[in-house]
Amino acid sequence: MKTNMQRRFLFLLGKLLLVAAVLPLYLSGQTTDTRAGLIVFREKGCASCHAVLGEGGVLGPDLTRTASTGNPLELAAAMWGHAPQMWQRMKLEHLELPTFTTEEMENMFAFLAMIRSFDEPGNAVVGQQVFQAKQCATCHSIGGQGGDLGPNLTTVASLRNPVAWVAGMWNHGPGMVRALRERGISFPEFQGTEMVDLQSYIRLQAGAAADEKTYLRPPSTERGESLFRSKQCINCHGIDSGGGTSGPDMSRVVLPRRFGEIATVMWNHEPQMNRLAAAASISYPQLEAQELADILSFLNSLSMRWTGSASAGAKLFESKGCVNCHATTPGQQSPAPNLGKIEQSLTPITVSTIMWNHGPRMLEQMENTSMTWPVLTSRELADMIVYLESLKGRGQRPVRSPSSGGTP
Amino acid sequence: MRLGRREFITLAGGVAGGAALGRVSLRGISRLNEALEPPSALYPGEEQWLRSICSLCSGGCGLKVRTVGGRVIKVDGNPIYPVNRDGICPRGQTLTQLIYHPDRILAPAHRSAIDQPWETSSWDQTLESLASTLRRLRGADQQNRVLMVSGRSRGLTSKLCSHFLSSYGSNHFFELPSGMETSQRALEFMAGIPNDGKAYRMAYDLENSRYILNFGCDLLEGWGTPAHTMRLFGQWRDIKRGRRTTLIHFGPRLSVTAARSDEWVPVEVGTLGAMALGIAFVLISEDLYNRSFVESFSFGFEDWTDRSGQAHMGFRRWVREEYRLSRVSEITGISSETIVRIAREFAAQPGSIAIGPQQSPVQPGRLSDAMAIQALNALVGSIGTRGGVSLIPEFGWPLPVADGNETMRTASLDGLVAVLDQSPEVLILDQAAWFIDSLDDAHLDMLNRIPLIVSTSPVEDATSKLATLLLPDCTSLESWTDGQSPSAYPYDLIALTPPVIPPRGDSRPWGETLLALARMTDPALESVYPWKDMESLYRASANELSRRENGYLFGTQVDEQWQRMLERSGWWNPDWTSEDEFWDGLVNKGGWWDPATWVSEPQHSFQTVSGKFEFFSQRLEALLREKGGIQPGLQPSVEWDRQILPHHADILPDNAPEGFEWTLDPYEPLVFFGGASRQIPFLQQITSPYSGPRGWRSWIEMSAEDAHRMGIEEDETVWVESARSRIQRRVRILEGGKPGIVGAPLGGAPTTGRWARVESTLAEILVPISDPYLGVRSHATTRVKIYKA
Amino acid sequence: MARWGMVIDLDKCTACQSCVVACQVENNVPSMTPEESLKGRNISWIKVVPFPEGSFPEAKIRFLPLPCMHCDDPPCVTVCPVDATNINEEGIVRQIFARCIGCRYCTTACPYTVRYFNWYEPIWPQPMEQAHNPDVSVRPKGVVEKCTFCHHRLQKARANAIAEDRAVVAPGEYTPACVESCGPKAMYFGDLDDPNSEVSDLSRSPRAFRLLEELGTRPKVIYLAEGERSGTTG
Amino acid sequence: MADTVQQESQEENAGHRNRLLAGKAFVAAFLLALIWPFTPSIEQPIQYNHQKHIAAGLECSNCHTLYENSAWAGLPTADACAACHAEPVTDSSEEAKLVQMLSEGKPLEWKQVNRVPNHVYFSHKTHAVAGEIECATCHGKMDERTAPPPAPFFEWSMDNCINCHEDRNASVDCNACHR
Repeated sequence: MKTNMQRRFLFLLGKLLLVAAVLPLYLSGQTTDTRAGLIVFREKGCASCHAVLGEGGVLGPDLTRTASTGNPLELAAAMWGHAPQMWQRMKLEHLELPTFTTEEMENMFAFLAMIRSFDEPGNAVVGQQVFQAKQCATCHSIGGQGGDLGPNLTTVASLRNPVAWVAGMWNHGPGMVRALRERGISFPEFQGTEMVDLQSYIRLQAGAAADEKTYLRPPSTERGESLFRSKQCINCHGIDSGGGTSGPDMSRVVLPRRFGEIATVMWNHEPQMNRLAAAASISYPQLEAQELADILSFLNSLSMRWTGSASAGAKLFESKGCVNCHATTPGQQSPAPNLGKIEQSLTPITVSTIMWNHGPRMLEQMENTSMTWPVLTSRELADMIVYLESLKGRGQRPVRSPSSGGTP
Repeated sequence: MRLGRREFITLAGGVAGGAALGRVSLRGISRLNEALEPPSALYPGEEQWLRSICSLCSGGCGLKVRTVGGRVIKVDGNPIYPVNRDGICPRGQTLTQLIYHPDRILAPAHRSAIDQPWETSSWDQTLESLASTLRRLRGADQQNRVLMVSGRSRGLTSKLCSHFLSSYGSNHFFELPSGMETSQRALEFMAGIPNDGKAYRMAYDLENSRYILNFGCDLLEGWGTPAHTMRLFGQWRDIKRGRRTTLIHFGPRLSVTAARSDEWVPVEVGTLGAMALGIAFVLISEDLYNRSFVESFSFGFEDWTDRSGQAHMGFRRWVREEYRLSRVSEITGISSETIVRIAREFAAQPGSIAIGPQQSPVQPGRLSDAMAIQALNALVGSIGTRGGVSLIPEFGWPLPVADGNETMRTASLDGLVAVLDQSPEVLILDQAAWFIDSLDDAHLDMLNRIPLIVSTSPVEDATSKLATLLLPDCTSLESWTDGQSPSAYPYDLIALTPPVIPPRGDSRPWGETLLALARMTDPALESVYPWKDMESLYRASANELSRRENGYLFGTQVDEQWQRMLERSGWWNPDWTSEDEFWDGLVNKGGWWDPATWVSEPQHSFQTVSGKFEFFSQRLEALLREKGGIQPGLQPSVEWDRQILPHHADILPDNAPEGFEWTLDPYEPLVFFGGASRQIPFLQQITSPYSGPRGWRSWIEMSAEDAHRMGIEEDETVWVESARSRIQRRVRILEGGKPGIVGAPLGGAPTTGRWARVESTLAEILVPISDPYLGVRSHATTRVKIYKA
Repeated sequence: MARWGMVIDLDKCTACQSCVVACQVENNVPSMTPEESLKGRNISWIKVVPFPEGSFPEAKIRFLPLPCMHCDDPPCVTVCPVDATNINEEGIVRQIFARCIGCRYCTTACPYTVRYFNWYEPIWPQPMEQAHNPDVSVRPKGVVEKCTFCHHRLQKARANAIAEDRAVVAPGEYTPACVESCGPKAMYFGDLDDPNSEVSDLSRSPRAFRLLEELGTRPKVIYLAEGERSGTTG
Repeated sequence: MADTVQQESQEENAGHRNRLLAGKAFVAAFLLALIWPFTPSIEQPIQYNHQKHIAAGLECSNCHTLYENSAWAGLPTADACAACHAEPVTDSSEEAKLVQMLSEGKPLEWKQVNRVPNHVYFSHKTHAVAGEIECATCHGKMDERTAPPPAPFFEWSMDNCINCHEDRNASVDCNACHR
């Protein structure tokens, strides 16, 4: 039996090493509904333990404040890793374990990805420090105090979205750079949530002027993709090696997960970008706030992709002990289900669904045989999925899903 | 055969009996019933479920109304109305009894004097008689002899009332106090509001509060919006929400709120401020207060020196020196241990809030107490935070008129009595039964001297009894009705519903009557209000609202959470793209609201002189100077500081001669809150949950201990005598009540209509108390003696 | 077959008596004249009963909304000589007005005193009877009446279910008027035999108790005692 | 004394006679009531011809609008009639009467023919939709009626209800019908 398996292993390895490792297996192709995801999240009882954006239960972690991006793979890995602990806690609290359909899981993942890209209200105290450190008051006035070279910041206090705020700055970028140079002030770069904090401070200073609220409409990834081209971003920034090369390939850049933070990164590169664009005689792109939001949504969706290596997955299958219970050859008997027989196409979402619905039984059996629950990093989970999927001898799947998470 | 009377009856009985028995086919006893019973009504008609809004108090809960064949059968809470979501208070339930009340006023009427019979007349005639008086006064430049008292404090009709008065030229518009006035004034003095001409209101985020110190608010007896408060109460104790919210009640009377709180702290009458300062003492002495808030965002906590170099006492030293536990314990009658324990619990977690005091025609709600209570919120940093208190802009229904302002609204009884002294000629009482309840006989005499009193009541009540002109309003189910964020509610909200049934008889929505009155009085007024009816006015107002780019139409709780998430991060997904769509959505869903109104980031910018939260309110100081509270040239001193800093002052004037050993604590029971609803039988039957279904007359509540000592039995009639007068009341014995305290409900039997009953009003014996700062006078806590009748 | 029951969380009850009025409006219960009312003769299928406990200052008042308990072993049914009151297979104890002869044995037998006799012809001053609920009988003088768990609502819900080809009434489709009106959501209603229903879940709570259980009546109205105040110091 | 006795006995006799009289009257009335044809005829404001209307293609639900979704069947309002008969479409004298009433704005006060006993809950929806019982089962063949029925077709007695319920395996629980 072992030799048989080994032979099969070697055969597969050889075959797989030739296959490109890029096998993104995100969504099954149907469009996801983030709002439906919220309903799933509430009705399955997730909300009674997990908060999102500070609202909800306190037993589990706030899902918008944990590390990692909204990438489904990372979510699936996190869920996999913590499942036994979660089940135990739920049992303790007399909570019923809900089951999910793939569609429900998919909508919930989309929902979680979306809210994880949302900015949280800033901290005005930090904002004040930023305001002072960056010498904003030299040029801008707020609440009647400060310079008058730049626009009065009271007028932008109504902007509730950091993206709208950055868009305003972006459009005045070249002028601002010039003015700063003339005064010998260094170009202000921002870290992390500083921009959001600053905005929060401005709102407080503006007093009643901040009671007016202007928002952005939920952004569209599709519109963002076409804007990325029409605004000539693509001329410098490639996507999957297509497009210009003077800027970084946006499909390879690791962007922060929140819109405000992505916008901040963009602002920080403004002088450099401006210079390079001028050199390539590309006119400085003026961006409406909504347009910028759409573009950021598109960029954010790029981080929803993932890759895995079947060969690494094959090794993990053995080293994590999966092989002890699960057979992979069709027709073969094993104590746990034969994983070669799974009809469903495997993605982080289907894997999470299967794991959630059958996991408690698996855990029980493992405890009976004194085995430990295998913990997988997201990388390992990716490899494992690609490996298991390859057992079916299926070919490559579309590179990017038509609907990505990360957009509201 | 001679048939005498007796024989005839015998015979007839025999025939009837025999025939009846014959009719009974011996198959089922039901036929007997049928034979004896009147036939059931014709088929009842089509069943519909419609939306409306309750108008029985200013809370304006959303309603779901069942009609069958055009008759209103049942009223319930509207599940998507954010304020009450499904639940409803007992008052709202009785709209059916109000609509079909036998004493409904169904046509305009007038009489020459209050002892003369009513004559019904057409709307045009009746309105013209009022319009001609208004014209005459305007011609003689005596517009201020017209005054209006209104029970609707929110919504477009209320706005129209005060605006109409202003356009006409009168300054006298009085409205029902919301109960929050004093707390709000205290917060305005200490936290400040922008001086931008906009309206601001105080809001509590009680949904997210975790530990509530309730200083005397009758939370479960009509405070705020009854159905909303009840919903909150259920949420505080909902195990599924995780940690239970603790509610501590301070007050001398064993009210329903006291009985249902987690802990009742029966402080002595008038010592709420002292209690708050005692808790502040513990927070400060044990270093439990929120250091980061107090140090960075407050003023007057530590000793300070003003520009003239004068040293002032800081709140810290003030409390540590003046409100030591032993003293507070002595004033309040509460043990030091209790105060310390509560203070520690209060400071232990975020989401703590102190609310109160309540202000009403019978509750003084003094400013000094209110400031002490707001100081507690500052000490735990609960100003403008989740679960805390905040001042938020009030939007409400816009009145789309070109010019003119609203007349200043006043809720002060004092101010009103002052105007009554100036021989007014026209008094319009609009849903103002509450107002009559708070008047004593001397005041009523003043009213009787007014030549023209107009009542808009849809049913015979205390106002129609005084009036010589009736312009009957209809109930909210019979007209277009609006709603607006009720007092203390933390979100912006606008609601609108079309009529559920046509107005009964010839009654008319008051808003439409006002529009007609404007047309008839003066072409100048007509041009200000060009709308032919309320629907077109609502339409114009809604168009203005639709251009405000925020908020959502009413939806489910999922929608609510979804929208809040989007909005907190700066996204907004509009439910409408045009004015027409907004209008359709507004009417179909029942309203619009902004579930993200509540400050999402702590409110640490204060519109005060110092730009910080002021334990020592410089605005109050300026006000006192203006009022001449301090003599010119006199230097500020510590004695002066005493008046500005939150402090305790004895409430009861020394009006208690020998034998006046009880303290009468008046209150408004849920069913009579705001003074209305006395005519509703179902409400009369449930006046107090203490003593089961009874009602139709006023009572006093006496502790079992006192009753036993006096040999007074349940339901016995006693005299209640104060320094002013004496009245009779029945006694309800309250097990566990605080000895020496006598609870007395405002309201009671109807004063008019078929169930009218003569009772002396409580106001007769109450000794008024004025707040030294605000000048607000209320009939309040009074020393009385009680003896058997 | 469902077994309908009610859970009342005394911890959440605010004693507002909304349930009392909701019931009266829904079920065409007449309001008495002030004179009769003052004698305590109101008919009220559900009433809120105060239970004062302890003396000042440790006083507590518990308020107990008291509808018919719809006992599984109802004493009232056993004593009825004409089968005018019975318990159906879904556990609802009903009064058949057409059969009732007014002997009042049942009112005496009921340990919860939730049965009411009509001493008078019901009177609604004109035009209050316009608001009558056509789904509910107007009881004549001389019969006993009581809470029905708003049985007519079940009849309608079931008709809807059958018309839509559903075998059973869905959870939440049938709710008595008192439960529907409850502001603090202190009242729950549903199928006690459905292990997943909210009521059966709550009925297993350690706070759950039934009134006068020792009589063996097996009530289907279950109360939840007041919860513990959370978080003292720290 | 004797006089008094005599008088008493006379009165006693009179009382006896009276009782006898009442008894006879009772028996006579009882017998009469038993054989008396119980047909209280109901007169409608318009002699509506069901046959003609049904032949013309009208459905029951056109006039009895509620029967499919409520407890009640519903009776046509003047507006419903006016939809076709605002102007005369035939030379029928009943139609002329209707047109006259419509033009005067008088409401159509139909009299209810079928009436379930008190304290009984009867739902058209349950019977006609859920139970799929033909209208004709209880109302007779309306498509053959040229005048409004003067009396119920079905006798609304508990026995009749129970019989039918038993036949169709419907609930015979008291609570299923009694309200």
